[in-house]
Amino acid sequence: MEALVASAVAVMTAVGVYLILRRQTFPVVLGTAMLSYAVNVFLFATGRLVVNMPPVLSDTATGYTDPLPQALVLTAIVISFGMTAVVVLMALGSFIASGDDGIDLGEGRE
Amino acid sequence: MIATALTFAFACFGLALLLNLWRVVRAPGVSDRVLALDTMVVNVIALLVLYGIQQGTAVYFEAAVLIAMVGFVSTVAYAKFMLRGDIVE
Amino acid sequence: MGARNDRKSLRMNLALIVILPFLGALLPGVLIRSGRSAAALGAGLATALAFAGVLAHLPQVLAGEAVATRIDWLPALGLSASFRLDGLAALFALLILGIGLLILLYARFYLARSDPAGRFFTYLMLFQGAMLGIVLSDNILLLLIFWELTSLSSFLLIGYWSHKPEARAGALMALVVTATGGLAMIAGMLILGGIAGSYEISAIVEAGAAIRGSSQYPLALALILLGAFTKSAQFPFHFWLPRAMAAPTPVSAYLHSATMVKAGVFLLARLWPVLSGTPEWFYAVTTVGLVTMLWGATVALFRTDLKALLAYSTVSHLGLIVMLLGFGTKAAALAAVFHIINHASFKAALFMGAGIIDHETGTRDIDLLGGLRRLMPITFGLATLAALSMAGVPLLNGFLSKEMMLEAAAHTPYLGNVWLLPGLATLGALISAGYSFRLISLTFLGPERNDYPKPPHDPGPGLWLSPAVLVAVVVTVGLWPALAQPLVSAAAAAAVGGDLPEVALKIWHGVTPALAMSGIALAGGALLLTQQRRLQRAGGALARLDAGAIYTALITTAESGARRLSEALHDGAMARALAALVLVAVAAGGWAFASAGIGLQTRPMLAVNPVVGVGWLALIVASLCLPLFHRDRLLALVLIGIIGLMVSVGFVYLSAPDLALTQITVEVVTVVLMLLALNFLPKLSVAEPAPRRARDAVIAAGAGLGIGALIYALMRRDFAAPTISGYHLENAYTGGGGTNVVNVILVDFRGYDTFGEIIVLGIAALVIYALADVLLRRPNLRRLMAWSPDQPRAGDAHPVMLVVATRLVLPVALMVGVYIFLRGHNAPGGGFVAGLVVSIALVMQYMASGLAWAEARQRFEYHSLIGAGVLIAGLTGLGAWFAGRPFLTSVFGYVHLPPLEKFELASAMGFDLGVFLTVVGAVMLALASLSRLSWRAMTDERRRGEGS
Amino acid sequence: MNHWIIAPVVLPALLAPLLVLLARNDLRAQRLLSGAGTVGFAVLAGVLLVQASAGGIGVYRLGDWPAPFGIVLVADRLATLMLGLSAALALAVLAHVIGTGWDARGRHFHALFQFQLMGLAGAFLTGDAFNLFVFFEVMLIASYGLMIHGGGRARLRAGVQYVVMNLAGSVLFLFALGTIYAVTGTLNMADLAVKAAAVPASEAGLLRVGAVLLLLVFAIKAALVPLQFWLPATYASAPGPVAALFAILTKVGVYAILRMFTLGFGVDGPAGDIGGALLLPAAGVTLLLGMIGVMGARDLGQMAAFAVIGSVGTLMLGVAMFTPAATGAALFYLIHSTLAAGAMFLVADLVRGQRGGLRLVPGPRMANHGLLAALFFAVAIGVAGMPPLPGFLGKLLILDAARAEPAVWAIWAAILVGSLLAVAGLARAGAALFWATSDAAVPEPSQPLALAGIAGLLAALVALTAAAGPVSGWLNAAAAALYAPAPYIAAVLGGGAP
Amino acid sequence: MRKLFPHPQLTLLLAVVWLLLVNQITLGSLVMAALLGTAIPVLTGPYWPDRPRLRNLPMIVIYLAIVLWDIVIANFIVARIVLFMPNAKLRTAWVAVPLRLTRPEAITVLAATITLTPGTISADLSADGRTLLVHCLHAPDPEAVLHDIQTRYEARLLEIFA
Amino acid sequence: MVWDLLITGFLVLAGVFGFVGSFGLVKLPDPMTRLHAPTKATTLGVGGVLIASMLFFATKQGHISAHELLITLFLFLTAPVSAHFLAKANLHGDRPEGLPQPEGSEWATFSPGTDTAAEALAETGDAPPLTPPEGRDH
Ligand code: NA
Ligand code: NA
Repeated sequence: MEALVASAVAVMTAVGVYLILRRQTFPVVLGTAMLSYAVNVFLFATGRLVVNMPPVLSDTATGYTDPLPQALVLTAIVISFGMTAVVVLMALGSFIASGDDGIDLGEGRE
Repeated sequence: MIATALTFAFACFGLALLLNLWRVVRAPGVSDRVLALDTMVVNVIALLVLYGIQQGTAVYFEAAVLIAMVGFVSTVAYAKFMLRGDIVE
Repeated sequence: MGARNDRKSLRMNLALIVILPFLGALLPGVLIRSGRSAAALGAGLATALAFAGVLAHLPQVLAGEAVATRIDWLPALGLSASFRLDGLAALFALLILGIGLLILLYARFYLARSDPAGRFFTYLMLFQGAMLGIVLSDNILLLLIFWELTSLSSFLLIGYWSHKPEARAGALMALVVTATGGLAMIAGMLILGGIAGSYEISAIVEAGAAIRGSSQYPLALALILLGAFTKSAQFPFHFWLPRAMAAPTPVSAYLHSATMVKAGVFLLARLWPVLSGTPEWFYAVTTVGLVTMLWGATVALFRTDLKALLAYSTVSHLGLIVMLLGFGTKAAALAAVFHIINHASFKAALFMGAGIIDHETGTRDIDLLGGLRRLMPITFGLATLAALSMAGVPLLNGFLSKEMMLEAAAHTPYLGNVWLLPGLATLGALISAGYSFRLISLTFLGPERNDYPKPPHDPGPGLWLSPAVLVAVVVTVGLWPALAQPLVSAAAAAAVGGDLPEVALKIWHGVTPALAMSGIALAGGALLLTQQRRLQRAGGALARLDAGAIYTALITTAESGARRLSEALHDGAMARALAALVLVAVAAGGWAFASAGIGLQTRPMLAVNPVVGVGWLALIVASLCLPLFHRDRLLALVLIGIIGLMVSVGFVYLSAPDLALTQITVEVVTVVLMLLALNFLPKLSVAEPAPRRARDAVIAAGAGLGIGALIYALMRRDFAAPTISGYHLENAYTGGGGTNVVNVILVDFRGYDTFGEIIVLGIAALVIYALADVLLRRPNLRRLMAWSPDQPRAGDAHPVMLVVATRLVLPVALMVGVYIFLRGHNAPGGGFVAGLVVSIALVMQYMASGLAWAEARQRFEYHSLIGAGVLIAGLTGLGAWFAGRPFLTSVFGYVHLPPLEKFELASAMGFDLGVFLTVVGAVMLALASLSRLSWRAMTDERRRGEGS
Repeated sequence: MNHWIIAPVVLPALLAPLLVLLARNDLRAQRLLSGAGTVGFAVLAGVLLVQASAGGIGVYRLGDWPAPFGIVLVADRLATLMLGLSAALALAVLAHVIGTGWDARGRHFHALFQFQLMGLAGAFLTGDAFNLFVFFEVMLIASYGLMIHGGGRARLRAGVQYVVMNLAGSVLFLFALGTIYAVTGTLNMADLAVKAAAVPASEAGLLRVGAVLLLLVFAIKAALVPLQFWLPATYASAPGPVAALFAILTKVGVYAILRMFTLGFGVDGPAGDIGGALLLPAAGVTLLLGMIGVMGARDLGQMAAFAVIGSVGTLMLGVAMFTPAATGAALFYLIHSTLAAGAMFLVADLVRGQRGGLRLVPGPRMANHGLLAALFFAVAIGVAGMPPLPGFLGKLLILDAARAEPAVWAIWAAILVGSLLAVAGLARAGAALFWATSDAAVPEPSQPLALAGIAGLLAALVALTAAAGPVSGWLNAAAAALYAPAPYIAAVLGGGAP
Repeated sequence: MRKLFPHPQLTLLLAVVWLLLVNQITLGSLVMAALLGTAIPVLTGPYWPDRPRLRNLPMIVIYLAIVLWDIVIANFIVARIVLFMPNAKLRTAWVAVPLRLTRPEAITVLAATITLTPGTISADLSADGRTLLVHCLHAPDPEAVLHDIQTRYEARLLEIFA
Repeated sequence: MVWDLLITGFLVLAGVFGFVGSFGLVKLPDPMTRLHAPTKATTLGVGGVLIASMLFFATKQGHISAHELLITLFLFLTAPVSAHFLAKANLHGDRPEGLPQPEGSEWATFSPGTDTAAEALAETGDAPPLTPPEGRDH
């Protein structure tokens, strides 16, 4: 399982990195979304992997997974959601204001 | 007996998921892929419920409920986008 | 007791003397509305006071005592405001202030009514203060500060007539050259201080032997000399000085006679006991001085602009002084000090004279002048006396110090040759006489002309008074050199650090080699004058040789090189910035890891079942499709949807239901947002060249491998120390009142994080709203209205089935939201997910029935929801203050109302309510803002009849 | 419990939603509330600064949970210094914003401004590594809003880059925090100090990876080469007063490096060498590249932005030595460079307001030309690190502290050459903007408040020069405390609150 | 009373949903169900401008039973086609169903029913809302499909949404 | 035992239909026909799983679980809507040959400016207002 998770994180990271290196805003935004998936899984996995031991206290539970990384990931998800929303709209704004959605600043700026 | 049936169901829905994946990779257009995603969502719900049965816990139901709701919304959103471009108008 | 104090109080504190010019700098600015005279008077008053202050200390100083004062400033550095007035300092201070007074007077009449006189006097006073600071500093760091200040204030002065391009260029050049030297000097001074263990000059002087013996001495010497030479316009850094002549004449007169350029000379004199006496010193300083003297004099011979001629002559005379200091003998040092006074007096007078001529005739070009002796007799008299002094004609002060120079040169072997220095020194004096005679001859002698740009006549006394005073000094000292003896001796004694050979200043020393050399020089000078024409033809090319041009080329190249480098690097290519980050992260991470290594893996792997494998495959395949298919943007979003789904399911499987709920709900809102934006954006990304894609793929693979390996290594081993989350599991129920530990961490243990997080969300919405608002204004609005869909649009904006279905879904979803909210503390869920669920239900209304319809039914303004949410969360946290507990301390309890079951009430729920409201407000505000854009874009479209 | 410590976070955090809730359509009310709030923020910062000066380390346990299990705030000298500096800058910026009417050019300026203050306060005061992330994000997202305030093509495009770069940084931040947590099992900085020191050799490699990634995150914020690419366009395109406020944002990166690498990882710990090894060369190159940018810039906005990079390089040279003396010197320079850069952007904004642009070409003579020229000259002196403003002293302090370094000559050369480039560039800019004017005059805007803001910053710089001795003594004590973290650790992890 | 219960049927539905969600029937959950069942319709009132009046409860039950049965059958039919019929033999067809139903809610229920039942999908509605477009997976006789839809479902819905 | 059989039966049936739904998605020849399989079979498949789950928890763990009903209801409510939309999307992409014409009208998808909800609802007196929401500026 660890290998699966690690390879998934690796692939998502690689895809995210590849996308943020594109030259238009939209794929870059997709790339940041991919990277946040990757990092969320990464952060989650730092609590080590456990199956069927959710961190919900009960008398019958045999053990619990580490709840702290989960809380951290939740915070991270929410924050990256806010950030994504902002960057999406900024990309749109940049497109509307400048007529193309390239991400480079290019020549001839005022 | 139930265990065997569970395994069978797992296998069926797992295969279904693979088929969906195939359709995602090889499809003539986006609408087919959206359909594949929509189907995937439903298959995943089934898998989650199966997993709940297997583990004897109901703790995964909320996830299933939300996935159902959310899968619908995104399918509609994709479709509306294909139709109108503007999903809120 | 009283008497002593009284006497002492008459003597001004040195720090106050230094501050006076700076205070004086404020006056002109304040007084300028009362006219030039008031401004000059204000400045003059401060100068005069400072002058008097120095004079008051003079008896003591001439007696060989030094006056000192010291205020600790930055002890950690060894920087103190230490001032010390010894003979050398007094000599310079009197020159600076005395000539300063004359310059102020002269400038008052020189400046035109249209010149901003307030600024002029302010700059001049700043400069004066900086100069005074240099000469009075007893701490080299303090000296450095004033040193840099002279560079800055002279920049302002030289560029005063800023409308002239040559003034701007000259100011920039002077600043850059002197600043270069200044910066080098900083390093040199730091080395000195390091060896001496103190930055106090007195301490450094004491450590002279140690310094000269240090291995760092040559470096320190080179750096300090660089500072001194640039400031004193020594070859090859002399080129800035002639260009600084673009300044108004009073400035030239001040900077280039008594002050700015003398700062370097002063420094050499100041550090003479520390640095001199070594072969390095001798050859470096003497050679540079000698070359400068000859080169400056030679160029001066060919200049036709009066001020340029004087400027090169200044260069030459500074070379002379520097050369004397380089000799390293006390006699030569004495000569140097004496020549400093003499040069200051005749050169200031000459500059002022040149200014008068320029002022009255409208030109400074000696080719256009001549024959002025009758038209401007006063000027003629003054300038001629000063110029003859410069030529070294007996009975004027220039002669005396030149004699001493020649005498010193005559006794100084150079490179083992006893004739070399005397010969070259005589040559220098000869040329000096030559250009001095030429100046007099071409300006004043010869026939009167009728083509002067302005009819020449002598100016009023306001202009000639100052040079007259200086010429009086020239003559007086020339005739009675003994009058200058005390000051010169005291100064020289201070410079050489102690006892001085008994050298009396007098006109007649008997028949000495120097006398012969002097005679040769004067005769040769006269001969040069007669050979004018021939000389000009031969030397024209030489005169055009200009280090300044090299400098200009250099600086232009540096500037354009800097621009090219900087712009090439910062050309706004995003990918470069990101690639740099990724590559550095991979490389640095690899280095950090490799430099320490890792132990064995300690945790066994979890088993995998086939269905999980399928999920993994789906995730991997969808991810890998993304780089392949991403150009079709809608498809990319669908793929992202699949990845998000699989990640959520993975979270469920790996015991993280809360994460799954959050991930899946956030995901759909994100997709909706992206679709809203994609409506406007191109639906297809541009294709990029294969090499670029391949390169990026390599970078991406590196990053993926790195991160994958890292997380794999982390997962396969245990914590090095017990994790703090054990405490959370133990105390969630007893201390936090909830069984869903993740939620208790979110709203309690780490509620503060969550507080920050909802604020992020709230801000995001505000930013989006504000941005949408900007986009809805001109000029963006015009573009927005001109936008039209880039793909064919189907009919049917609000299909019936969706409208009906979503209206049923809304209340049910709200119910689900409430349910998830309430159970969050004890089971997966909570305010955040609940907020998203409710938002999604509302979004469905927008999608089904449209913005207008949904907004018309909106009960609460989304802004208010955000505000209220953050406030509720914050105030819940603050509530704890009233119980004397920290922010966000929670309370909970179990309520039992008889017929009902026991239920829990926790303050954390109030906090979670805040979270809930913020989330709903933020998500909806963001979506509504985005939707509004397309609404505006489409109303126009509708008017045109719905596309096709 | 000393509630003063949380107050600088809570005040803007509650004021901002109030602004949104009650005053979002009333600019006057916004100004009043925002102004009062910022003054209040400054007062709170002052109180904390005074408290920290007494030498105590204030600890605030949020939610009343013991450290390291809950989140703690820690007010020591360094934190309160940064807080005070932020407050000083914020006051000047706000005066400028109100004085020039920048806040009327878009929505929600004041709410975003207050949130920005909240983010800064939170980042400086927190004693928890993950909470630092959260407040970085608060700070950043508010800065996104401020950065694109008023819109415009160049600003939006640069804004996208700014956001994307920081998103990448946030991802890296989480990778780093995850790694650190996975090794040490803690997030509390003081606890991390204890646990990192005890990390066995078998885990040291992983901890070092976490540390190095964290260093990169902070290096992005600080705009260290080669992570500086985002800064020039961002600062040059942001509204003037916002760029001025951003002068403190780069310093947050510097602060975080100091905090994490003196306390969190410990200079003697298994990850202790990382900061120095990587930072020193990077800082030198940053300094030179920044100043080369100053030398070559085509407009004043760019030039000011490159000057920020250059000053960060100088500052980082001081930090990278990781000795108490060098850190004290760096802190001195930090105060100076923050205020000077802020003032530079504010002056540039006034100039832009009248000239319409900042290209270094002859333009119309401005109405209050002389005054602006004088302000520019003063501020340029500050930015170039020339006397009498305190940058010169700061540089001398750093140069002096570098004596003990093996790379002393390289450090000296970098700083001195950098200064020369800055002087040359700034002088050229001043000459182009204020000396080479055409005669077309521009009507004079009445902006006394904006001028007061700049004057305030300059006054602060002058005061810093005058009080260099005591200030540097204070800073050296702050620096010394960083290298002797035992009291900090004891205050955080020890029993009750002090 | 109307203000408090703008939509009694919805109230009831929501109360049931709540009980399904909390998965228990206790006094507490009943109280909560009642509270929410009351509050949410009031809150969402504006989104329900026009409430369909459902009559004829027995007919609703019959209709549901028929549909449920048809769904099961539909699935067997579709399964057979998918698994065993070669694509070449597939006789797809489009059918335009003229509607007698006018209420949007009724049309929606009909369309949903058609989609869930044998081999048909309601693909579109005409612009005037009077014709439904149905796609048949395998319909050698499209007229029969039309007939089925009209008699089996639409007629009953007409009675329900009177 | 009976319960076990029943649960097993539901599970098997569910598995089969679940598979069929996705198989159809791959096998059927064009986008319109592909729509049929998942909307019916997969929905029923998941329904079967849910019923099995209800039975399982009721009989094995002794607590009546009604969550599943909720999910089932929801899926049955939404699946037709999704299918309807995707069908419209297919139509929009490429108008099929042999499409019948509605009497006196045009299919909404091909009819610019149409708002079937608005028109359908207009008869009941509540058309969505088509005025821009500018007035409600926040
Ligand atoms: Na959270
Ligand atoms: Na708490």
